[in-house]
Amino acid sequence: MQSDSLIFIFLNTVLANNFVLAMFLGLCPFLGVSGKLNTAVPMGIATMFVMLVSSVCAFAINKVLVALDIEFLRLIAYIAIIASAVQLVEMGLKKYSPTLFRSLGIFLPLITTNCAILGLALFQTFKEYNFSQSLVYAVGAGIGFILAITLMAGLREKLLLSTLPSVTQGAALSLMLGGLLSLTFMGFAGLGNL
Amino acid sequence: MGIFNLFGAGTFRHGVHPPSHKAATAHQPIRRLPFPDHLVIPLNQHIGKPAKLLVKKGQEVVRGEPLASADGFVSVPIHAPATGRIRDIRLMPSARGEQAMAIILHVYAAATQEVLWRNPVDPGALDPQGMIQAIQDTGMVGLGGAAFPSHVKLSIPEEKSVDTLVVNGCECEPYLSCDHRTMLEHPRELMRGIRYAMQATGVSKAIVGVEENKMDAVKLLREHLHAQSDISVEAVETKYPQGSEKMLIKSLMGREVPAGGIPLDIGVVVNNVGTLAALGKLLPVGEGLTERVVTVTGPGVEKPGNYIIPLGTPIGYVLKQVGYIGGENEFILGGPMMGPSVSDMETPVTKGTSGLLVLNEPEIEQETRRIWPCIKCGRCLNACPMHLNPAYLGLLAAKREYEEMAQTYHLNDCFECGCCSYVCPSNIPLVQHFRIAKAINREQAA
Amino acid sequence: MSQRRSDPHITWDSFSEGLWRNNPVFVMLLGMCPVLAVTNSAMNALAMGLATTFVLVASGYLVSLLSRFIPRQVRIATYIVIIATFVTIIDYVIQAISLDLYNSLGAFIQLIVVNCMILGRAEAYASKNRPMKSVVNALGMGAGFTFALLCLGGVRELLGTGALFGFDLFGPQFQPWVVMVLPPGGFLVLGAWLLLFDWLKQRREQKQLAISGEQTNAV
Amino acid sequence: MAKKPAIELRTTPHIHAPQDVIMIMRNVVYASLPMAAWAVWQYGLSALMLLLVVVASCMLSERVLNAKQGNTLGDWSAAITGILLFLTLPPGFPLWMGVIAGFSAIGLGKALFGGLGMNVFNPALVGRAFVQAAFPVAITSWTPAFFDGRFTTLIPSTLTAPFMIPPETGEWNMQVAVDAFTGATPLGLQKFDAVSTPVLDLLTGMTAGSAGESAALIILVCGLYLAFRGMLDWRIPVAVMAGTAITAAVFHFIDPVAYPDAMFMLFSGGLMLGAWFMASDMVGSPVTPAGVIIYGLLIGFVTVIIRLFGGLTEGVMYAILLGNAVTPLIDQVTQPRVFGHRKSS
Amino acid sequence: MFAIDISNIGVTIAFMSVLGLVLSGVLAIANRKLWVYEDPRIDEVEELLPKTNCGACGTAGCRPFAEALIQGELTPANCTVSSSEEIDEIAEYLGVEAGDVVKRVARLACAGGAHVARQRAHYDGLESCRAAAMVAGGPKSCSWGCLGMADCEDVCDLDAITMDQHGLPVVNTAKCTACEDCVDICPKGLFSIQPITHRLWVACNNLLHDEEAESECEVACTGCEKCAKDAPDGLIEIRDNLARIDYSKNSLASPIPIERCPTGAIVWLDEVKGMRKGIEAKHIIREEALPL
Amino acid sequence: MSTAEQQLQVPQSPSISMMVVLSSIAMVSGFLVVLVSQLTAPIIAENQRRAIERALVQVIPGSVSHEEFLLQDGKLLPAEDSAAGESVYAGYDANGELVGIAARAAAQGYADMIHLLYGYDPACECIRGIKVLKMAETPGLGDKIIKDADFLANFDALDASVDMQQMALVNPIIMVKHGSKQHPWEIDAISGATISAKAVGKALNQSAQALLPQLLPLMQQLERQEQQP
Ligand SMILES: Cc1cc2nc3c(=O)[nH]c(=O)nc-3n(C[C@H](O)[C@H](O)[C@H](O)COP(=O)(O)O)c2cc1C
Ligand SMILES: Cc1cc2nc3c(=O)[nH]c(=O)nc-3n(C[C@H](O)[C@H](O)[C@H](O)COP(=O)(O)O)c2cc1C
Ligand SMILES: Cc1cc2nc3c(=O)[nH]c(=O)nc-3n(C[C@H](O)[C@H](O)[C@H](O)COP(=O)(O)O)c2cc1C
Ligand SMILES: Cc1cc2nc3c(=O)[nH]c(=O)nc-3n(C[C@H](O)[C@H](O)[C@H](O)CO)c2cc1C
Ligand code: SF4
Ligand code: SF4
Ligand code: SF4
Ligand code: SF4
Ligand code: FES
Repeated sequence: MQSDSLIFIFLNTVLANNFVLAMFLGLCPFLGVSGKLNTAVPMGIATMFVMLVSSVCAFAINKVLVALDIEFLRLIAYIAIIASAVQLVEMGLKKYSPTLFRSLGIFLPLITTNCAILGLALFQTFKEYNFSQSLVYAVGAGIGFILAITLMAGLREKLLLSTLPSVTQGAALSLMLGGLLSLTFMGFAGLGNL
Repeated sequence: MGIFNLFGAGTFRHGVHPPSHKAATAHQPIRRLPFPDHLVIPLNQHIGKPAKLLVKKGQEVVRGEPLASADGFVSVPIHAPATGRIRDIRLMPSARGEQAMAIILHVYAAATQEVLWRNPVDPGALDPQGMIQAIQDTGMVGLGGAAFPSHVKLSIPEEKSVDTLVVNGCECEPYLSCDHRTMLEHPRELMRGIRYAMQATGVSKAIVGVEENKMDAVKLLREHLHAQSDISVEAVETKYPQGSEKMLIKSLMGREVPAGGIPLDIGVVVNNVGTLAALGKLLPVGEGLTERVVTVTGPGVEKPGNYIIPLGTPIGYVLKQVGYIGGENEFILGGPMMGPSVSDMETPVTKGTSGLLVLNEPEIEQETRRIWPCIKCGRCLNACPMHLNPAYLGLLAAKREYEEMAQTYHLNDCFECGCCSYVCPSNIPLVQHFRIAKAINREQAA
Repeated sequence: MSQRRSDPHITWDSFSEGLWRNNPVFVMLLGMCPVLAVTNSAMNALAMGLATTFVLVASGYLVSLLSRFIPRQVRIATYIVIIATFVTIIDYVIQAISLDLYNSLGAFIQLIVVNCMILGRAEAYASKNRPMKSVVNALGMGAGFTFALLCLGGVRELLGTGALFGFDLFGPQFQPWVVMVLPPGGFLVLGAWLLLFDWLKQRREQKQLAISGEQTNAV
Repeated sequence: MAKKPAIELRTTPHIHAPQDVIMIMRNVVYASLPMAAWAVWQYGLSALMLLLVVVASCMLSERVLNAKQGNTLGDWSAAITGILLFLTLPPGFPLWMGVIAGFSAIGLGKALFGGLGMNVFNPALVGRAFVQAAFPVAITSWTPAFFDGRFTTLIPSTLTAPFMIPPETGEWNMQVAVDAFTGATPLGLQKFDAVSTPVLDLLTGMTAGSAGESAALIILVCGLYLAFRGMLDWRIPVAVMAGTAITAAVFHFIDPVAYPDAMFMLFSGGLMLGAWFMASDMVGSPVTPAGVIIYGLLIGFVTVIIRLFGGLTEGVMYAILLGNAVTPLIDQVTQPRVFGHRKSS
Repeated sequence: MFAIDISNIGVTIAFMSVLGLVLSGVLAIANRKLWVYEDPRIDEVEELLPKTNCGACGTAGCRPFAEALIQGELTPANCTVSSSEEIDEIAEYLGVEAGDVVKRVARLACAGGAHVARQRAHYDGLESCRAAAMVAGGPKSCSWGCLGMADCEDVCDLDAITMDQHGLPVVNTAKCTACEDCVDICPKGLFSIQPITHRLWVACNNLLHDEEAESECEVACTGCEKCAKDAPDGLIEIRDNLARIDYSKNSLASPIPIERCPTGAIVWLDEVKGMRKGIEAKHIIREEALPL
Repeated sequence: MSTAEQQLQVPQSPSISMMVVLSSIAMVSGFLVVLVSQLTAPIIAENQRRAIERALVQVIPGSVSHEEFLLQDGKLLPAEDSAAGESVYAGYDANGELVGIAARAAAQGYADMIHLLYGYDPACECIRGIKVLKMAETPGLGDKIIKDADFLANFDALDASVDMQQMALVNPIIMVKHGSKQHPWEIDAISGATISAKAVGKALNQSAQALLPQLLPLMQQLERQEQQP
């Protein structure tokens, strides 16, 4: 499989190089909002949505920056524009679709200041993806994030019913679970190489 | 007819196959136990409002005389099981645990079996309304164990229509054989009772469901039917809890009682064979329910068998009569799957008592096993006849998440059959958890 | 915003808060991504810690200085621009210092922008306190962050390669535990540190309970 | 203790099915012993030592880490973890790494979550996944079976000094191997060299591989014993095998040259062991009747995908761990339809 | 070498100012066009939060957390990032309710520990009073008494209840907040919430009388009426063989009625010395459980 | 609440001050960034040059100086023009003689792309050395492609001769199992890191197949260019 083919990019970002479990991006929501499935899943979906938005924004802005020969402003431009775009989407949602806002919108501010979004924008630029590759990359990263946070939430919900030792509650347990999930996802390493 | 009937005996999905242990009693004729010197007659032997007291301390009563009258529609009268004098009316331990009001009747040594008080009716001449009243006057309740007033069950509200009477002769509980013996020894009364019930409800069809391990009863009952009878006798698979009304209806007719509903909702009325046989016997002569057939059995009993026992007889007296082997014992009222165990020898036999089971040391030792954490083996899910998820219910119960149990996991559909606990390799007392959960939910709602 | 009532004086606590009591990594669990991503060697951890500290201090100072002039609606945007500026600066500086270091830190230098800790501190502390106090606090936070990164990086490098800061400690025959420098290692080592701290805390609490326990039974 | 009062009060039901946790676990130990014995017969003294060390490490870790719950060794589950973990390791695995594997299996996989029944991942596989990630070279160093003098000499890597790199076994392999031992597992041969191994060899263990994975026939017999005694849920291994076979068959149909057939997939690598003894660990598998089927099929599917398209030759372990991770979700979406309800809500 | 490229600087500055203008412009317009009413307190509370949006509180960020605080679903302490002073500040803003006038605590109406109350049977099953109570009322002879399996200790989130060596719960009045959890859980209904000033107390709930009661438990209330006779008018009444105190007349209460109680079922709860029994009360020194 | 009321409640945000503040801060930070970037640019470029230099010395044995060219549509251009194209480096010995050329190659490895630089010796028509520029392979396993001496020995003289039609290599560079190398165009894989090793081979083969046939006719240009300064 060609390493720049869309299907490879997709599988690779979902499984082998999962943003959360292999690349360490977006850990704050992964650890923080994975306590319950009914918050984790909307959170994942909202993240994927923001990823798409920021992927498109970043792609456009990068063209401008390169044209003006001011690539060193990339970071500032990306983050400022992504943050504003998300804030705009949030306000729009709040106004025009309160129900959607209640289920997804509340996660938006949390997502803006999260590495996965900016990381996605930066990596797609470093890897010099074209527009469709960038989109697939964003979708893959988003689905990978949903996968990771949903699995985590499922496990944590199940563990709510266990009698955990007193020291393994809270953050330590989440991290250990994250470690074991990450160990599991190592099985996908190199998927699509041969 | 459910599709299951295409393949041999009807059945339902899931359930368990505990060893039956019925051989010790199933082949012995029913015998009668003498009166004890005193009877303990609780006022609430049935589901519903306790009966209203009619007698006073010190009063003399004769066998069959009403001691208490029905207090409203969902209530039944209580008749004196023997001739004697009211010694006291006081709190006594009940099978359920709390102390309950009971009449202590001192039985005269000369008391005989003859029933001295009756109120005969002509069943043929009664309209359904009159029939219901007559049934209530007998004090009849479900003898299958729930002790629900039979007349309530048999009175069909205007807006409902019923097409089938299911007669429950399954007796799926291990050890018990009173229904089996009743079918074998009183088929005529049973048939008569079925007729009365059909008359009261107006149904056109009756099915007697009997487990396959009682084919002799099936054969005998079929002999009492004409070729084109509207009553049929069907064998169903031997499996616990086949006798539960929901399962039996599913097995015989393929219908499912809706959650939270009763058989009436799908046009069925279910009665136990013992109930109808007793009805067939009592109704024409106008007698009250004063005694019942009880299977007294278990490894702790010397002379296991089925006995006719006057209601109110303390179990201590019963055991003395049948002779029991001492040591460490467990006394169970009813079968081993659903019957409560009791600790007070004064606990009386009541209308709902179908058995008295005495387990002794070896069985107790064997059953007293360490409780392990749930290993998620899923056996309970594959046993639960209601298709619940006892594993998660149990885990939630341990965390006191009672509300979630009811809301997400349908706790209230559990009828406490005990299949889940029976199969659980971790010996988790699931049913006990569920009872607590239900009780607390009820209290919270109240 | 009338509730701004923090003590204007700089105290030891304004510095030490971040070191231990409110350690951004071990206690507040902030900025987890760089914490786990770059700590596969002690050197990376140190560099990352210092870079973050720089951004923390510089942006803290500026935010504290400017916060009075910034309207509420554009506050976050402004803070982000300020932070991003310093991050870009440190990014170029590291490239100028050592390309190897730059390459091993990857994009995570740039991702300092989104480290929740920096924005959080800007909002929660710098915007409410005097510039110098913010700087002291930011230094403390930065030191705590760096310390935590070193705790992780040290263990991971030591077990994962048998070396510390690149110095071979166990000889050439040492079998490295590759998992430690892989992603799961990051999660597991931080988890293990937290377990250790929780365990120590519980032991301490139990001891205290044992001391005060005698009086509790009086009705 | 005071003498027990003569009257006993217990709750319903007063009788129980005969199988309890200890009995089930004990039988799993019995069933896994033939496999362990076969591994020892194949690989000799080294395998025996590894078996003992891994089991001891698991039991010791269990005793120490679960001390709060009292002595939990009596439930045998730690012993099972040890034996199964041993069966997944290469026979010449250094003993010190075996100790680490056992410790991480119980520590990370079980005690962390509160002991028996509480864990979410299969402990033995957590142990193996940990050492696989920690010592990827040692865990893929295979040695030939049935080499001469296996009961008197040790595989050179077995006695590696603690924390040190094990010696290369390549040369030693050449010396002892009766016929040209390639040092590659059937899956490795298939994947990297497109050489396929006859199914008969797979069935009888005449191939390289982990200590216990290489004799599919013995595994099958032991697994069937447990299934017939009702000690394991037969639907899980059947579903795993079905998932594997179907997926493999589809790919084989698409391109018979590039992708091996279903038989090879079923009997190579750790699939049999995984399906019968590891996927079937009820603690990490769904409880619902529909759930176990989905779980099994998923494991089979992922195994084949990793084997065919992944960077690794073998995927059973990761597939089962993934299955464990997905279990809570499967459980949630496959709640049975409760009797008398129209549809599950 | 360090040549400065002026045009590049120009482009940069132009770009940045355009960026700044556009962003702030868009935000300003959006702020007008897309504005939706919200509880102003949310802003105020959010202002007090660290705004790290880290999600550690379990909500999706600081603003949802603020909303949850205002709705009372969560407490300020759920934010692990805020310092304790910050948490206090938020709590103060939200207005925590004023403390009770008279402290109320949970009291137990039974003193029948294993050393004085008889067991009728051996119970084997779930270690829980609720569970045991459902099996023929439990193994204890007295159908009203404490089963001692610590459901109350278990549900008390504040650790205010501990079981003593005879299997009776002891309430730590300092910790008890009168949350009624123990009242709700006890299957025998033995707990009630009482003002701490209620010091005269019947520590029994048994409705049997005389020897019947005493045969079940050495500290049972036998309904002998001595306390009722010694007490001021109407303070104590015997109903269904059990002494009942009328706390509406609490001002009349004194330790006098306990003095002649033969079993010590009625007690005086001293602030310092704890539970005190009368001089006539049988002195029980047994430590181990009563035999069957 | 009616729309009119809602309108009333819209806060009068200080739009002008918002814009002024944000853009002036943006301007200032833009200025800072551009300054730093311009100040560090030469240092960074120097760092990069030195890194490449070091790599080139390794992959073109015997070279002391280097020149960068861009290969575009079959033409060689000097590197200064920032036009797009493939970078090719020419290495010269002390006498200014061309001793080898170097180019980049990349392929997907176990974890991520492996980027490497390889040196081609026109004299022996073989690859003389490789240097991994960037990779994320597993330490201790995948990084054998850097450390394993046996593996690196493959590249002492790896045959890469171009066929007559100057269309492709005579023998594609292929990977064989460890210990079974027989021909000079084969690479002996690393056992335990087959995937990483294979990626190296794949990268070399792809790049050499594409580049060398184009480059060989232009060999003269490389030499001539050197003699000018
Ligand atoms: C509160 C209550 C109300 C009931 N109402 C009716 C009723 O109106 N008609 C009826 O036929 N059965 C009624 N039943 C009886 C049930 O359908 C059922 O037969 C009884 O609970 C005993 O069931 P079991 O013996 O299967 O446990 C009622 C039961 C209860 C507990
Ligand atoms: C688990 C379970 C098992 C039961 N088994 C029997 C049984 O074996 N025989 C029987 O007559 N009733 C059995 N019942 C009671 C029936 O559901 C039903 O209430 C009864 O047949 C109604 O008849 P009755 O009102 O005349 O007693 C069982 C109930 C439950 C919940
Ligand atoms: C944690 C881990 C890391 C791995 N890293 C690499 C790697 O960096 N490069 C590689 O080629 N294979 C890597 N592998 C793959 C295995 O070693 C694989 O079996 C091997 O590449 C192919 O087997 P063989 O070379 O022994 O035939 C890794 C495996 C694991 C479990
Ligand atoms: C059928 C069966 C399979 C088992 N498989 C495993 C296994 O693969 N790994 C393991 O650690 N324990 C296994 N166990 C033992 C036990 O269930 C396991 O240690 C639990 O996960 C501990 O909570 C198995 C037990 C049974 C009954
Ligand atoms: S007791 Fe309840 S949950 Fe258990 S098997 Fe019976 S119906 Fe199902
Ligand atoms: S049978 Fe017992 S151990 Fe098995 S799943 Fe059900 S509750 Fe858990
Ligand atoms: S007071 Fe009630 S809940 Fe507490 S131990 Fe006694 S019986 Fe149990
Ligand atoms: S008699 Fe009174 S004090 Fe004794 S156990 Fe019963 S309720 Fe408690
Ligand atoms: S640091 Fe990465 S999401 Fe917070």
